Amino acid sequence: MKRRIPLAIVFIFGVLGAIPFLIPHRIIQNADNEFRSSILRIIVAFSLVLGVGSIIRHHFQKIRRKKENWQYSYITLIALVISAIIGLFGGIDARGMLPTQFTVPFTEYVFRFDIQTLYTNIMVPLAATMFSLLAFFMTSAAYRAFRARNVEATILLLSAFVVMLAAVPLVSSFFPKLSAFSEWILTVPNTAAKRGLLFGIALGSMATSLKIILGIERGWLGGTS
Amino acid sequence: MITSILIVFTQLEIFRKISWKKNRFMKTTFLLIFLTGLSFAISPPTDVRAWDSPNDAGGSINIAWRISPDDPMLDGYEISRLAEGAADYEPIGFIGKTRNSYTDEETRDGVKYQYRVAAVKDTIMVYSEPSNYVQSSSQWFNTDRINVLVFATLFIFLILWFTSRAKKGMSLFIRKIAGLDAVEEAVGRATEMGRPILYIPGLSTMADVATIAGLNILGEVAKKTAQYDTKIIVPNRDPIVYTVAREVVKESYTQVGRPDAFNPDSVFFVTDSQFAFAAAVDGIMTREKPATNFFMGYFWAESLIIAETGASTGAIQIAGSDAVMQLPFFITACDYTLIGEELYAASAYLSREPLLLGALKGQDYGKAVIIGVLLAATLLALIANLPVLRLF
Amino acid sequence: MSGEPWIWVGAIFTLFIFSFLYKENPFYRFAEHLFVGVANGYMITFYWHRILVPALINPVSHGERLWLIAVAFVGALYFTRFIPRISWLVRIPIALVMGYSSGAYIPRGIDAYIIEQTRATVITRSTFVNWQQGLWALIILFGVIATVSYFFFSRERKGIIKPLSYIGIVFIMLGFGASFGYSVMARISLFIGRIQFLLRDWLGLIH
Amino acid sequence: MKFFEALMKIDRRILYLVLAAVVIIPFIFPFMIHPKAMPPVENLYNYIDSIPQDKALVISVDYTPDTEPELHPMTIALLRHAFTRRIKVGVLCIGVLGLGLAENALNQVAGEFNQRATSKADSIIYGRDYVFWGWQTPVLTVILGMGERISRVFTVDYYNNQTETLPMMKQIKNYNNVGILVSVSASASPGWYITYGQTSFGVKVGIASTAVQAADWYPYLNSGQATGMLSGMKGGAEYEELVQTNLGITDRRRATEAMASQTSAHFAIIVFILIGNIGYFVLRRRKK
Repeated sequence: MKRRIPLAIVFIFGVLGAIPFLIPHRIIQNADNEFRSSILRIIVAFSLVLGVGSIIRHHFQKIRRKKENWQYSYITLIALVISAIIGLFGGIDARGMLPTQFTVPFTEYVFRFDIQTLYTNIMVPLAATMFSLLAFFMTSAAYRAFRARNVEATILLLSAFVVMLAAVPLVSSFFPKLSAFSEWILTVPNTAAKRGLLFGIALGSMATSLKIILGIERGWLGGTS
Repeated sequence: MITSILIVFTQLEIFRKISWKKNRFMKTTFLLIFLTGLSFAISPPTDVRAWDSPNDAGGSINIAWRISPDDPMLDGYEISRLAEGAADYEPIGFIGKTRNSYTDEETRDGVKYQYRVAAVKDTIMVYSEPSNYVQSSSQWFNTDRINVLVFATLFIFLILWFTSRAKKGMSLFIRKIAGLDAVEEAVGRATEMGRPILYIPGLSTMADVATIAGLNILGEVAKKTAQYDTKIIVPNRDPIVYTVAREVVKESYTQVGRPDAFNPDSVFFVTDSQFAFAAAVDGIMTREKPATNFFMGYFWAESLIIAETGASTGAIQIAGSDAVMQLPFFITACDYTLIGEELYAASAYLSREPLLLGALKGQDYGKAVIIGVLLAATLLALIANLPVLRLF
Repeated sequence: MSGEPWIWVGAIFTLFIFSFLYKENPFYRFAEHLFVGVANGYMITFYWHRILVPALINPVSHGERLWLIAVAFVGALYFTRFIPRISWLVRIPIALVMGYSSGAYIPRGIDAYIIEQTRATVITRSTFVNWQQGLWALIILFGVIATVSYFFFSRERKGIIKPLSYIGIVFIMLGFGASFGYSVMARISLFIGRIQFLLRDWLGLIH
Repeated sequence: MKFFEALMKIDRRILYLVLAAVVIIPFIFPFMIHPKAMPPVENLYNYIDSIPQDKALVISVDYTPDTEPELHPMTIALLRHAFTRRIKVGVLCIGVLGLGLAENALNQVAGEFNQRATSKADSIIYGRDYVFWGWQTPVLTVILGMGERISRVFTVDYYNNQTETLPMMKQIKNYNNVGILVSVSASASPGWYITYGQTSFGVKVGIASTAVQAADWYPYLNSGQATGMLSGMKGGAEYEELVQTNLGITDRRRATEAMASQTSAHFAIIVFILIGNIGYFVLRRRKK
């Protein structure tokens, strides 16, 4: 029973998902639209519970079991609660019940802490800087790891050189031939290779979707028990 | 057409001679004649026809006509509609010149409509003959998408056919994957040098096909390390993948008859943060100095850090991933790389698991179909010049 | 030098993350954990204000579409994930969403990835509008067939498949080289963006 | 041979300092580079330029702060182009973490135009010239829903106004009123718009992608499913160049500004790869 019901649901809704593309009739289209805009949207909204819930549980367990760096879990939980309160009650454009700004006494500076300010001044710098580290890792990997160790890697590095040089605006304005060659590599061999890979990936993901609907692939069942 | 231009030209000449101030009445009457004269010059669009828009949910009718011979002079065309039982035509749309079709999307299904198109120049409108009667309706099957239905049924058949054969235990041939010889040789090297092997089953979750493939290959590698009594280190980023990985390694050790040699601490959970995990793995690589590193599964940008440190410690590195974005780094930083589907094929080849074998064979034949269609369509198009593209 | 305190907060966090380059340290860990907290708080805000309120709470509170309550009940089954005894119930909403998404993907995936891409690779006489266009189209057709044959596992690599798959790997390497060359620019520009923030918005050295 | 040994053993942190220096120096001695637009960038520019008055440009802001430096200048350039040409603009986000960036971009560009505006006619007014629909989920509901009726997917916009009541929405009902939908993305969202939006409703899709993914979108350019593409910061700089030369917009161009550092950083990376490989081959030959 614990397996048969989910597998039946996944099959029924799998068929319901595919039909509207082939049947344009108004009845089917209206039903599909209604399903998507109300039922699917609400259920997916609740799925946030899974995401946020598992993060909260993960950090709680880390604190309870005093795993390594458990003190930092407090920061995540406190930050989550505070930003959720500011967002939920302060409102998206700071028009909610909770006041999200105050003027510093003796000055006319207004200190705002609404959700958009938190986003722009905490999330953007942290996330952007986290990813900008990659420039450094790229630099040291270029020096220590990127070797023409076999024929394939050699072809890859040669093609990369041409595209890398042409990606530099200074070079492409002095050597239009080079940027034309780089554009050729991108529009002809690269298109052929990526299209060939695309066929493989598309067939693979379709086979996986098919196996899920037909109940052959049951990994997603086991993973949640 | 030429006669109308001559008429217009002579009228202009006369008009110019009468100076405006002297005789206002004469001028205005002449202007009127002049303008109506123009209307004779415009001929209306012809052959107006209308039909229910195909493959739709109803409520729309297509109208087409042959543009008026005086088209370059026109401002455009106005389309008007006469509903069944309505008093008169009501204008429903205006469209620029040179255009010869329009779609009326506000029709009610089951009501008969008739259309006519007017050539418009400033205030002059010349109507065409009315079109045929037409009703809009919605269709139960979209005939444009038959090709999708054909390929879908074919593909479903292929997958089901091969999966059922695999389940019945019939042997499905898969060629040996070149990368797997490299695995054999790499484990042997680590044993000779008496140094550990590092195996990372990707950073993704159990729902990811690449993680499942990574764990299958981990099972095989663990069997070899059990036989040669080589130390194996398996750091994980996902708690669930960690528990499954430990079971896989334990199972491999017992299968080879060496359950006592299995050290539970060899498989461990590090952290779920992407870069902290990479930093921790770097620490292990520099401390333990493994002779061979395996990266089998799905990776993100942190693959750069891991592969780079591994290369600098001089270890042999074998990677396998379907993360297309990270493959270029693996290819240049590792000794051997399983590209995309080779990872799935390797895990199917090693595990002989019917589910993986069936799907892989089905996809292989899907590829054969695509290549076949490509070649056939191109040959037909080039040699017999058939309008092949309408098939797609 | 910027007087806005929030710009200082952003700059300090930027330096915290850059400290990871020296070695993994408490500042980096603090910044990373803070980010996970604020990001989830931000998501909760929008899921509530822009989805649950307009799609569920407003209609139901006005007494319309009361069947939405049943839908909300199915959605609430996600909570059972954390209640051991009945945690299998979470499979029902997952099955619904996963089933519908898989079903919606298959026909459209076939249309967009298989049929459209095949149509674009087929060569007709009109492709030879000029010799260059025709030649490139021929190379693309040949390259696609070679790449696909590299990933063909049902036959030993003998006969025609052997040379074909070798040429296939050459195409694949050219393709990966192109991606690799471009990705260097991508990673660098992320770092340049942060330098622009530090030098202009924070220190005001450049304008 | 000592030299080669030392050459191969440069510490990682020295390389980091070299990269930092190589990026910062061009900011102290800035030299402006005007990149020539490549065909995919020009195609997108020309297509957007030709959008008729009764159609809108839709920008899907599908990136997160992670790739803000690379993609944000593109959103800004697209908005400047549309507002100068008085093309109606609709902005939405597939991912919730893109909302803040979309709002910052709209406030910035609308502010630039309204500062210069003299009358109500040539200023940028919310609801008339542009609408910020905000975010909805899941992807299927958004992309397929916009084919039927946009105001049914986004019943309320980002600022909680009823979408139906906004003047622009009387004219922009669904994809039939969309000239082109440009997905500014660091993920696979352009592919979703092609797979779901284009197959079912035939909407034109333009791509503005990070350089990491740009090469993977070329098959869609070749097949005509994508109508032009901006790739990476260089693509952004090229579009800024077109916007400035054709429309005379002279506001700050973040992407072009970075081209100098981009140039020097690329040379540094190429030199490192060369050194690495030379050292590798010398040592390998000596080992044989």
